[in-house]
Amino acid sequence: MPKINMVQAINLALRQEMAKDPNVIVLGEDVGVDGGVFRVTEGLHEQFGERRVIDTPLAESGIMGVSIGMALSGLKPVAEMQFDGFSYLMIPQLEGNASRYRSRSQGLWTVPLVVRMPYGGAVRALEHHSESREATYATFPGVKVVIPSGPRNARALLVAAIRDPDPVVFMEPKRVYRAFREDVPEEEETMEIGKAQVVQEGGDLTVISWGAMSHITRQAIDEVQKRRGAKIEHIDLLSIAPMDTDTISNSIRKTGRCVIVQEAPRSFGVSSEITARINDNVLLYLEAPVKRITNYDVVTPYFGRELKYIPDQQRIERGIEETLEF
Amino acid sequence: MPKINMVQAINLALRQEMAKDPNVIVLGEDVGVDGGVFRVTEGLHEQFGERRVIDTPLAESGIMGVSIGMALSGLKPVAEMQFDGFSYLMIPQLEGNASRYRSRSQGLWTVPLVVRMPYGGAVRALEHHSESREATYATFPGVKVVIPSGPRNARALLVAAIRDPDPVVFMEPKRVYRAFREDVPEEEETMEIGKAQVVQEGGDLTVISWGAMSHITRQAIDEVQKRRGAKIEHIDLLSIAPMDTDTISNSIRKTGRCVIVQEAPRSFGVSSEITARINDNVLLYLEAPVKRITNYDVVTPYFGRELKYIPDQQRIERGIEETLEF
Amino acid sequence: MPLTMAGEFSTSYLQILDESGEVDRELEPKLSDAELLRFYRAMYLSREADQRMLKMQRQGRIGTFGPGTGQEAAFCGPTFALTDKDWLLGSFREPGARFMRGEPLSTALLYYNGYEEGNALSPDKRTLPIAVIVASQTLHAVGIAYSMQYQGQKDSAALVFLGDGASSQGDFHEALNFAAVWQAPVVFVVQNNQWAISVPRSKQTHSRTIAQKAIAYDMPGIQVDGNDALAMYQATKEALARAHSGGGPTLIEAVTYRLMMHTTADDPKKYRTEKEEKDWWSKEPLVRFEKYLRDKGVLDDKAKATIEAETRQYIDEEIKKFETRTTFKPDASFDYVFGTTHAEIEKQRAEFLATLNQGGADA
Amino acid sequence: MPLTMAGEFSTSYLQILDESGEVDRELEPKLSDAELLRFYRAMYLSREADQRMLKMQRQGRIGTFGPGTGQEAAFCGPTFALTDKDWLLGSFREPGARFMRGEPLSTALLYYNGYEEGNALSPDKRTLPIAVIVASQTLHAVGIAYSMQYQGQKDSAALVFLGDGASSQGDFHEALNFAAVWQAPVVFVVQNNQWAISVPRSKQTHSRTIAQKAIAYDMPGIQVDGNDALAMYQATKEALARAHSGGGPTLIEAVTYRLMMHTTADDPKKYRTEKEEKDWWSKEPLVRFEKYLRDKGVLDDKAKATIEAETRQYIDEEIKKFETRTTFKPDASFDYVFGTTHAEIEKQRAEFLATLNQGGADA
Ligand SMILES: Cc1ncc(C[n+]2csc(CCOP(=O)(O)OP(=O)(O)O)c2C)c(N)n1
Ligand SMILES: Cc1ncc(C[n+]2csc(CCOP(=O)(O)OP(=O)(O)O)c2C)c(N)n1
Ligand SMILES: [Mg+2]
Ligand SMILES: [Mg+2]
Repeated sequence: MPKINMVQAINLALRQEMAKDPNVIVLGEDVGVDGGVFRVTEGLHEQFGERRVIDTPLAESGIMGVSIGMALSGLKPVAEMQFDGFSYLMIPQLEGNASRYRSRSQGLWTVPLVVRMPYGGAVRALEHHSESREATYATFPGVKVVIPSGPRNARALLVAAIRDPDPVVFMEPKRVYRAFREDVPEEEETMEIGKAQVVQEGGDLTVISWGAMSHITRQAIDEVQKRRGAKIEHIDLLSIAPMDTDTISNSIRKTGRCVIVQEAPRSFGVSSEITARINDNVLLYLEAPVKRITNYDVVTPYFGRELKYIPDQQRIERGIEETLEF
Repeated sequence: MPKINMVQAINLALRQEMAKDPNVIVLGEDVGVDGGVFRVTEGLHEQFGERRVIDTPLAESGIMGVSIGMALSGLKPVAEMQFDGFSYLMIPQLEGNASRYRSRSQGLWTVPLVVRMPYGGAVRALEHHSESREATYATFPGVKVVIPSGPRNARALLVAAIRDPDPVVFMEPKRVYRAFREDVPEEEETMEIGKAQVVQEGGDLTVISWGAMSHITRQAIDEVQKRRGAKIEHIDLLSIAPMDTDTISNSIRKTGRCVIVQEAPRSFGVSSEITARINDNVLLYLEAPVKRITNYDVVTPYFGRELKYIPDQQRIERGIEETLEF
Repeated sequence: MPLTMAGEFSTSYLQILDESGEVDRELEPKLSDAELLRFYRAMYLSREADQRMLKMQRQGRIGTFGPGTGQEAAFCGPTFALTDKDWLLGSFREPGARFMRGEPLSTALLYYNGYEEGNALSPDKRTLPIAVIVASQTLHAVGIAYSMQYQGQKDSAALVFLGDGASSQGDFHEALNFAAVWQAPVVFVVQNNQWAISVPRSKQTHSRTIAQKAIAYDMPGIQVDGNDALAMYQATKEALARAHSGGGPTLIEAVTYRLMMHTTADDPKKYRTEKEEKDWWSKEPLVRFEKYLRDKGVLDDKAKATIEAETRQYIDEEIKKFETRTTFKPDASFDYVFGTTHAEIEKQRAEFLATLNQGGADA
Repeated sequence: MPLTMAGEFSTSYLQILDESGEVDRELEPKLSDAELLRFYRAMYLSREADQRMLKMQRQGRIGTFGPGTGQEAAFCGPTFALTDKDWLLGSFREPGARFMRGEPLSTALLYYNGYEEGNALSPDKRTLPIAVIVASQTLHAVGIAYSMQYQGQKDSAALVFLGDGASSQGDFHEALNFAAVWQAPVVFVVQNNQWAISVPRSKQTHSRTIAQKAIAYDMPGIQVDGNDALAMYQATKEALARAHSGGGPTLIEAVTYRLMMHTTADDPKKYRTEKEEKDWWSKEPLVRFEKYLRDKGVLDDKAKATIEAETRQYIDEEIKKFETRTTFKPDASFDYVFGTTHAEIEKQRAEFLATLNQGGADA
């Protein structure tokens, strides 16, 4: 199996799905000739032509709106938002139409599309290029929100998203794009949307993370395990909506302790939702409050300060240790 | 004190603030000659003229964008979104600009504006006129989200919102608009944004509600108290963001039991955030899991079905009793 | 070259059947008697359905709706020009157009009574459900048009209706721009009925015509008498022919008037004069079309009476069908959140059903 | 009236100083020698600052930025026409314009080094911070223009820059529409530099000119040689005069070219030819303006050398200032979420500061 990074893995998923299904279409700003500002769609334009890999005008609501029309009429658009910071322009079309057509028409009309976007911070970018707003998208029923954490699950989840019958917001942690490589098989591989992955089993404490936080969390866990000999279970959430409550509940039943690592501000984020579900389902198993290691409720600072705000390995280690000791 | 309904109370707040401060400007679709589709701005056009009460073109992003410009240059715009279902069109301007100018410029530039909108269900309306998406707005740091529950607090909070230095999303539960009357003083009255109100004290259990749910929750509490003689504390949240954690925590410390009533779908809503804050601050005081009485994670049904989905008095009573008995 | 010309443009206006019902012979479209009658019936049904629905709304038998009265030519004309290979997208003020595409009145009534089951037109009819968010549907039309182009369905174009108010939305601009760049087979029909609820056309946009907005995209644009059924048909026919032959999109402005309230929740007395309404009643589309048909010998009193009776009968039957419907599955909303099954949704469904059984939530 | 004319429109093109530096005497604006030199210096500083910032970016001393090289006339010309009662709003490709409005280079460098402290221009300068979300600022300009009108500040208009790509956004349409309906004193300057990152003008919109988009709003629109400093100045001057005297908004299209990369993260070789770039280098704005000044006797080798030296010195000093700055308050983000104090934010601030002290988060 070749070792590739997340950019290459996503490219592989797109290339293979496009080769397989002529209805799969890629569109967005600079996705064609340029191959995308992060080079995620590189080579697709040459291979599949400009009818299938479309450099659109600069209008995110437009991109989403035409994608909905394409999806309603038999195509499978994979739209790119150049950055999640500009993706809010498509919320009205997502909320108002993509998420509703199935329910509106009792299943007669559906909108199978994927909207990919790089998201998250720590890449020394300009304003609007560093937020982590997965929770905003998760407030819309009828929308699936998927976040891979590494090359292999990015490839498998994107294939699943393209084949999924519903609109999927696919958020790619840009900090991970070229951060590390993994073995990714050439042969088809998919993962089920709506399922979390237990990346490591353990009985003493559960750590839940997603996106760019998963890699760093993994390192923090290794460190604490080495230091303390504790057995820590690590869950990579992967699907924000629908969320896999059962995997979380089962883990808490076993460990009784939970740490959640979230790149986004603390309030109204995914960690709030996970905590609420733990309350609803397994509160009585808890031996300590759920520990939420998060960013703060501030407007995302420019890059000069941002690393001070995003959870880092030390904060995660400390959070795990405090919760083990509670 | 005259007894007036919420529509009249909001109108009173607007009228008095406009009379007091010539920089206060009202704008939106049909807010002028027509007096608003709910008659909230009735009479303002006649009294203050078309330069201060502006019938805008039909474009929500436009309304928000020009309001930001007005706020940046000394005016105090109070913009109306005709329904929250169309308000998502202004999210890009709210998220990208209104919420950020203060932080972006380290306080040099600020955007003091109010964006009012009717929201919520149970009024037999067409699609897009029944959602309860306060949590979506609460995911944006820098934005205040305020929800009154009755005529008196609507008036007082709107006055506070107009005088507030920050962008305030003011969500008016349209089900309450004409549902009941309250004594509302002619004289100025304001309430602090960011504070919840303990509308009734009690030691056995805490119930938290906001918006249209508060009235119905109040009735459920009365019923359960009558039936059981329990003493129930009722908190009306009023501010969704920033949220008043302390009032909630203090109450839980006292009661150890909590029920939250939420009109919105269960996941990624305000009740998740409250539950998470209870976890963070007062988990060890809990004698039962927090009970969340909510809508479900479905696309808001058309009005033929919607009443089956929104929490009603019976569900709330049952939830309170189960939590008392836990 | 100091101050020179960078471009010259013009916008034209089409009328075939004037206010008094006189036809321009040169421009008159060639339609058979049967076609003309079908056309007339469609407009007549739309008008009659409005009247009956208005009564039903006042009696609480259906919820809010927006009547199309006065605009029958503007929405039936373009629809009459479509084939069933073309797509139709609308907003909420084209009742007759939806009937022409095969939607039974009973289904429309279900929609206005708060049931998603009222959006039941099969996708093979190529007619999308009502779009409430104004202008949002214009982009869907462009996407569909792209699909047709991509799939080589040369006979298929997308026609999309919107209002003058909707033309202020950013989505409308983005749709026109995408359509022009892609030369997509799509026809935009703006029903300029002079009002967006209480906001008059003059406060909506500063341009003399809405048709001239096409110039911003170097797209053909034409202003049409929207109360002239023949002109609306003809303008659309030409736009569709262009679209089908690879000639790209067209913008049509239908100059018409909303003769009734915005919706049943609205009171036009608050913002416009009865005189204005009366003036426009004198230009309304049905009378004029009827005169044309009578002049042409296609319609006489007897034929008219038959149409009236048949229409009434159809409406009666459909209302009966609507009112004797069986009840609907309460938990349908759980079926259609996603196309896949998820544990959390199913858990909530069980909770919902249990609550219903406990007698909560007006079971 | 069957097929008649509903409107005729045209768009004109202005050039005063042609590619070879020849001036049209009739159209030549009356500027004093001192003014002309100030104008030239502004353009020259912008060009030089780009060069130095590029080096700094490559050395990791600042982050990503988008050079303005080649467009100096397009953004300095309009800015030169403003008074300090007018407002300026831009996107991110008008460095020289911001300097003209009083922004020190050291401040700009702070911005590009990831500090909000780089947006430090005092509001009384009436120049807004850089707007990254393309076209979003066009609506703010209209709101500000409305304020000026409302407050009776007759000498104040708002000028807003955007790119050709930004013209595809819905917000641009909404801004033009609001501005025209309100006859607001605002001037829209589209810097049509032929590219939006890798997307050429021809894929961005189908219209021959961007200026003609004004027709959609019955607004004056003009296409200008955007590499001609005099024409850009003059066109803006006239638009401002109209705005100041209640004549409403204007759309100006500046036909120019982005001679360098989109931003330092971009590689134009991927999508355009070096020949195209070379062709546009031959039309660039500084050379031609310099020739005009020399022909006019306003500039000679000695004066040029002085400008060069002074500019270099200014840039050196500003870079030094930037690099010897004191460090910034780490918890500033907590100060500026809201203008009021809230318990939860303060609690989190305490947690943040405690974490910093524990040595977490690259303290
Ligand atoms: C985006 C959006 N904003 C607001 C509304 C509320 N609304 C419904 S119809 C309407 C007026 C529409 O005017 P126009 O487009 O001219 O269509 P008409 O009603 O005249 O047919 C408004 C404001 C809406 N449906 N969508
Ligand atoms: C709404 C939005 N979408 C995407 C981007 C990312 N982006 C930054 S600049 C740019 C191209 C802008 O082109 P144009 O408006 O022509 O300005 P130019 O860069 O040529 O000066 C893009 C796509 C953005 N800043 N804002
Ligand atoms: Mg209208
Ligand atoms: Mg450009």
